[in-house]
Amino acid sequence: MSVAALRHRLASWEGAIFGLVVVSWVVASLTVDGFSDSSNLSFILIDVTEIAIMAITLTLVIIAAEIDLSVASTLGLSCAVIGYLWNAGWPIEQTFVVALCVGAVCGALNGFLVTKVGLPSLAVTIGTLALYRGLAYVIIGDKAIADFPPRYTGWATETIAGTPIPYSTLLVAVLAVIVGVLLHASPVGRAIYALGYNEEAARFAGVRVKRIKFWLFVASGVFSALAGIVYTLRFASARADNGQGLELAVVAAVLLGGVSIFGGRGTLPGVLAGVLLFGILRNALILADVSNEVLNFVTGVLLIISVLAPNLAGAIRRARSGRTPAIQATPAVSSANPTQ
Amino acid sequence: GGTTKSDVKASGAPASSGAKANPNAPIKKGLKIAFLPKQINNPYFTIADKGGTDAVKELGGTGKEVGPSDASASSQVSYINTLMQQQQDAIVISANDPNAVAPSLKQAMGQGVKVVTYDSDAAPDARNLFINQASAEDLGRTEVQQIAKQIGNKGEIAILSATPNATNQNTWIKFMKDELTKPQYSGMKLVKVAYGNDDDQKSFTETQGLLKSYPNLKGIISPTTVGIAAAARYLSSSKYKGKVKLTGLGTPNQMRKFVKDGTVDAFELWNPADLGYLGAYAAAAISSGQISGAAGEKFKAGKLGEKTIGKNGEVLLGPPTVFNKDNIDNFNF
Amino acid sequence: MSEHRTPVHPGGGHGVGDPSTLEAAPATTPGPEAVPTGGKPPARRLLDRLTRFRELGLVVAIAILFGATGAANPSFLSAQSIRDILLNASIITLLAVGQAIVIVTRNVDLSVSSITGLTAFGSGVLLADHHGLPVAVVVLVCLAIGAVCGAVNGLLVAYAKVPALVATLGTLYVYRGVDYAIAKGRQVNAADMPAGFLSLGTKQIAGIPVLVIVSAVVLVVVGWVLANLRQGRELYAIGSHPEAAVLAGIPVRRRIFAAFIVNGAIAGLAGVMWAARFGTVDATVATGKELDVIAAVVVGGVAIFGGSGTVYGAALGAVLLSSISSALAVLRVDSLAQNAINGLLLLAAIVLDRVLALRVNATLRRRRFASRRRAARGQPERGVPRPSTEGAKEVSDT
Amino acid sequence: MSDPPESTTPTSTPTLALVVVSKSFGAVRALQDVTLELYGGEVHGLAGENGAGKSTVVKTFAGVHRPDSGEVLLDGEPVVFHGPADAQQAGVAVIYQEPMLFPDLSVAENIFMGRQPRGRVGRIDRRAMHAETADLFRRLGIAMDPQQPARGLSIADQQVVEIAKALSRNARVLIMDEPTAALTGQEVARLFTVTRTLRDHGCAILFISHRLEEIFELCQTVTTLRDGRLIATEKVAELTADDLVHRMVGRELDVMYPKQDVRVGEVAFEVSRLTREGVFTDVSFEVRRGEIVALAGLVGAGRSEVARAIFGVDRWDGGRVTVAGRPLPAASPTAAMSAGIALVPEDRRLQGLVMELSIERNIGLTQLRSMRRGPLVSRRLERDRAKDWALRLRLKFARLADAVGVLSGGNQQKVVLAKWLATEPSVLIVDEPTRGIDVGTKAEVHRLLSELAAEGLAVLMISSELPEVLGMADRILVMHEGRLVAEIPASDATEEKVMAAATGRNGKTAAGNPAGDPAGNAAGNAAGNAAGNAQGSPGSTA
Ligand SMILES: Nc1ncnc2c1ncn2[C@@H]1O[C@H](COP(=O)(O)OP(=O)(O)OP(=O)(O)O)[C@@H](O)[C@H]1O
Ligand SMILES: Nc1ncnc2c1ncn2[C@@H]1O[C@H](COP(=O)(O)OP(=O)(O)OP(=O)(O)O)[C@@H](O)[C@H]1O
Ligand SMILES: [Mg+2]
Ligand SMILES: [Mg+2]
Repeated sequence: MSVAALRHRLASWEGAIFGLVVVSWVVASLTVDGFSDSSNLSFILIDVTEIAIMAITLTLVIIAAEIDLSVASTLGLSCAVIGYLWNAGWPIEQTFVVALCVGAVCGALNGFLVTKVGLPSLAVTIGTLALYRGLAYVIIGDKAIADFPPRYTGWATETIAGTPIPYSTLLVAVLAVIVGVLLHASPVGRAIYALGYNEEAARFAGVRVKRIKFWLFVASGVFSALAGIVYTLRFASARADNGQGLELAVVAAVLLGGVSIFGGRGTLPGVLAGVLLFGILRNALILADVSNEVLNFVTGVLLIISVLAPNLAGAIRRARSGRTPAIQATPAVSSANPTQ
Repeated sequence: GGTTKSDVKASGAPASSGAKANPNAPIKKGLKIAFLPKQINNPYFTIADKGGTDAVKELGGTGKEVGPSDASASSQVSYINTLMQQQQDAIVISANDPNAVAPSLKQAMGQGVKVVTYDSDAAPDARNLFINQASAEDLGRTEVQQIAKQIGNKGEIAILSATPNATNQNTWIKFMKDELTKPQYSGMKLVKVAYGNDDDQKSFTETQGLLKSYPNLKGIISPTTVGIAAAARYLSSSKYKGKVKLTGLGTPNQMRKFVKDGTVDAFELWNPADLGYLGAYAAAAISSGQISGAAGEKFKAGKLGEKTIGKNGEVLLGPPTVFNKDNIDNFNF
Repeated sequence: MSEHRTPVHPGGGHGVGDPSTLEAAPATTPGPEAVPTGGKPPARRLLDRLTRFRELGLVVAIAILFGATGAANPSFLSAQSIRDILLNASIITLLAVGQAIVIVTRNVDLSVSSITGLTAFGSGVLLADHHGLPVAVVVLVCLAIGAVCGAVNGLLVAYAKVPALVATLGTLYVYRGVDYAIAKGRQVNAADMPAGFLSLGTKQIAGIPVLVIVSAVVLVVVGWVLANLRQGRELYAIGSHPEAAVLAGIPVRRRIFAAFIVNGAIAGLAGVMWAARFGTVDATVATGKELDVIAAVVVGGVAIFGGSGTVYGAALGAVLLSSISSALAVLRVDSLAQNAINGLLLLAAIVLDRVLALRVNATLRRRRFASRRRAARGQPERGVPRPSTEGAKEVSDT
Repeated sequence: MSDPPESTTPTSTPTLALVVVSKSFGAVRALQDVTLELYGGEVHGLAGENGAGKSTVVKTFAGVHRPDSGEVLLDGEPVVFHGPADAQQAGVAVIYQEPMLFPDLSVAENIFMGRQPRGRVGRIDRRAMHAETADLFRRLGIAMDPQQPARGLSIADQQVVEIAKALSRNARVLIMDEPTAALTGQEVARLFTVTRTLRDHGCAILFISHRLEEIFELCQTVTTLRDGRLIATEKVAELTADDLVHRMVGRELDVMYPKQDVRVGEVAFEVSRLTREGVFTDVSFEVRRGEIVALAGLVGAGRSEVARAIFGVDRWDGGRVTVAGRPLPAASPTAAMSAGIALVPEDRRLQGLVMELSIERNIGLTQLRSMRRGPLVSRRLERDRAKDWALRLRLKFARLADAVGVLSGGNQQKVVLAKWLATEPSVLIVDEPTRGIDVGTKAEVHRLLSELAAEGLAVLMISSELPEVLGMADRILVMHEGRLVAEIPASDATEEKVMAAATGRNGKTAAGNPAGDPAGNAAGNAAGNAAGNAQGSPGSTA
């Protein structure tokens, strides 16, 4: 990579967020008791597992200029299905398979409504957010199913022998590598970026826009269901309200990672760094006995800064070089109105 | 093939601290005891935890309240982990989900942290003691008795609960239903259990719905402080005021207005500050080795006197107080 | 040419003559049918009706809902019940109206629920701790708090160019954090508030609850402004094509800023109303309501990508959604299934809306095709290929 | 007709002027020390190759850009326009190169946005607004309903609305950036008449066009830019077309229509009875290898739609398409691409390019599969191919990693061509391939098409420019109202014949326009007039 490109990379938000991860790690280690323990590292990593899993596919969905707010409800539905079937005496492995299938169906319904019926994904997934959560209640009602096999719950909470790395982080890493390569180096990834910026032009270039989007939603559903499996095992409890309200945290993590809400821009490593930053701050603040409201506050401020900082940096750079364009020199942003 | 449920044996016995208890051991100085409510900024828990931290201060230790702002099991787990990391001596917790917090609580116990649950229990093997605010059976039955008295043992009643999977609520409701099977209540009929999700507005709307869909409704039991306040508010401004009776669990400050204006005759509650207070004393006792958590052991609980550990490691706070027009001004919480 | 036109530039004297001189153009005068401005052709009228049907559809849906529920349980249609339903809807309607203003500009405000929570608690504390404070003052203070919160959003979005979804997701957390920090676990109960204030939540004028009247007034005022003032139409222009709006000389940033402020102030008002209605307020008031509000706006036919839709639609959407909840409670639907049914109906509403929109589009296409044909016949000179000229040949021969 | 240019006497101070203005975008120096003065009562032409900086001049006048150095003078006084609103306040009306309408609003609101006539309490008087719009349209001879939404208007209609908008402002300065690019003869003629009237009333006008004959016809003075630098400002009357081209390009020009004679091979693709309801009906033709077939017709005849259907972005309702003997499935661009079809679409901003992506990514987008190494995209291959084509098409760019959006219009069009030529298609469909392209590049594109045909490519060219059609095609197909009405071999094609068919005066005309229909006759007359106008104008005879 050339020096200019490197500097460019660093000036970007992804660069900044990696920097922030390091800085917050160092600061927390120095100032917060017990932060730098290896067991604490495991806690941080385990704590963000579900968010990370859902964020991986949500990144792709947002880069494709769509959004999926139903992820947390799909997670809940997946938990409910596992709980119901497990309670009914099914083998645990089969309940996982069914849960993943249910996740796929949830994603497919989102995908169908968005790509075939042509509804805006924000509206659709607000609707399915209520629907999938509601179905979870219909399935297991007010029950809380427990007594999952310790072998599996162990995997969800334990670390790889001799390291502070939890098994669940290994899972996240494997998924991230697969999806990351898909996004950043495969033809489909190229297509996702292109259609995120300009769907029409991508279609005219032979990209199967609808098909790709449909499968992205399916993937998002499957990953959310997977997060549901991890959630069920980690808390050894399957309830209809598992993961309620988590959707905004996942969206926040993805945006924090530098993905543009308008599509087309963002990287997976950036998002993972965003998730990690989220986890570190949360953990350090709790350890330091900072109250929860401050935590929310900090999350919100960080989210705003994540977009504000690059904007301001750009403005300052421009001001320093003495040029102040009356209007930001936006290179002819495609003005196509995405609605019909 | 695969692992099925029958392969997994549930272990129900409460965890015992193993070591032999020494009833005469002094309370250790400088104990670190943390209170982990279901949700912070919840007035009920704020009062309970205040009672708890005051007790810890009395005992010469340091107490604090930490917790999530959303009542979810998953965020409680991160707090358990950090409390373990901070090497607290004891955690006094009200579990959002008895099973979900169990693995981390066990892990904490494995590191020597004592775990006392209050208000809402965790899986018995994941804690040393449970401070029971009132026996579920007592509560469930007395609520039915209360409403029966107010409506003259006749008519339709409904229950306005919190969330569908709140453990304590569901146990109470179970006992209420059981109580209703007794012959003296043959004139009463439980028509519906509604859920207000411990959300003020939802509870309010649910109350409206109840009154509309059951025009002959005579009474409502709301065993949740949020629910009873919302229901009282609706009743007080509607034509049903005084005609449809309401009872349940509420705090005097919340309900004072409605008791005085005649919307509510009587309701009951234990004193949440005492609940926290007892939790703190129990935690201190077990951390100091005075008790091990076995049934029959006794410990001193400050102003509450001596308490005995019952079966399953439960310590009972005592019977709930019934509040009515005559006594409500004596309470301020 | 017309007395309505305001001069575009101050030095009117420099202006180029009246464009009526354009008549000098040696135009073949177009046939009368070529300029369809007079009586509307039937296709047009049908189209108008269909377009208006977007809102009409909601009215019909609401009517069906009431009819069906009322048939199953007549008490649903009693005066008390209708009043309750309208009261329940009034706050979410108010929020939907504010949200629609923002969504029309191709932005969104997720932080409304936190603003409402903040002012609900704020007004509760003010009234509980300062007895004798006039209610009007409290309302003004809350409007101001809401406007300030809205202004922060507006600054971030309009001036700092932070995408609205990101900025307001951030402030959703921030405002809620502030709310928690102020409340410190405190709950303000009905008993702490003056009866005069609480009676706002129950008082009726001519049988209509005061809160409903407040919402209706806000709705009508905002609706009128959006439809009839330049500033209002400019919001639509901005949402329809932001860059073109800049080039058209619209003060885009100022307008977006203003839209957020108004929405913030409305959310602030909603907070006061919340406190008056429910009497019990703590820091968690209205948590999670933002998605309900957006759902209402979308069901109400406001395009999520801006540029089209009305606040009346948004209000009807809010009424529909909250009546669904009330109806489900009355219909004795299993509590556990209510959530799912709610979601299903929400989806059904947007799918239906989409289908109707497609119908309208199809009519539009047919009409345009027809009128193009008509134009092509009536005005044959449109679209004649460009003839070559000497100049071009010169070049080509070089 | 109009007054001869000499009769107008420009005033002594320029109404609006740029004085030694420079403007850079990053490394690109779009303008360097450019001075340009617009006088009341004069139409000032601006000529230059793609990327010469013409639109940048326009945007500087319009207040969109602020100069890095130098100043803008209004009536001789320096002014700073902080935004388009300031410029509009000062009486400057601008027609931008790309139409900028609000799709959700009515045509009338588009025209009057921000200036709607108002009644009491500031309420917009819709009645007056619609009446004024109708009035305006009548004067411009446009048949359009003021209340119809702008969404779905063709590019030509959008341009017409833009023109109406600018004229409605009663501006002192009118700036038009390629207003005629999408227009047809008669519309251009009307625009010119109106422009001259404005000029005679003292308006200062800047006019940009790649069609030099238009500059000769309309302008009194012309300024030439090359690479952001001012080359000359001269009286049009003292200039020949050759002179102007020479100033723009800086070298002698290639032949404009370098059509080579090639041996026509077997049928490359065949369309039979293709129908899309309400759009086109029963279209059948074939194109052979090595052949360039032009598809001519009026705007709205349905040519683009036929192309889109063949390529699969639109669905067809009946008929079939065969490529090299094999039938093509409907509505699948992917299938069309693997069958060897390429489509250069008509709207490059919306359909041709992803403006925010880099040049190399855009060029590579069509060949994602063939650029794989293993399952992944090879960056090396991507870059090499992009570089090859950029050089071959003489693309003007700083770095291949730059976003396409910063390129000038003509260079963007080259990127679109590159991305499709890189797929090595056997059938190339080009829809208005030279719209908004300067003469030099146009000749290059023509040369390229002709070379490709010589190599055996089958080319279907949709064009609204008759000279291009006549100069390049082996065969000319003419569409009228969604039907194919004529096929004319190049050997006996004339403008008159093509126009006759396009306006429906052909013997084979589709039903619905029987012989003797007065409209049909009028069409013929109008077309004749238009041609006469253009040819008879003084500027174009050099
Ligand atoms: N916003 C921008 N950001 C970066 N570069 C720009 C921008 N606008 C224009 N340029 C560059 O400035 C140069 C001049 O562009 P301009 O659009 O003025 O050319 P033009 O003469 O209008 O060309 P055309 O005839 O193709 O429209 C080009 O090299 C272009 O790439
Ligand atoms: N049914 C329709 N409704 C609305 N607009 C239409 C319709 N059909 C075509 N148009 C518009 O009219 C324009 C011209 O139509 P079309 O593309 O079929 O004609 P064309 O012969 O290709 O003309 P051009 O010379 O512009 O390429 C299209 O770009 C499209 O935007
Ligand atoms: Mg240009
Ligand atoms: Mg076309």
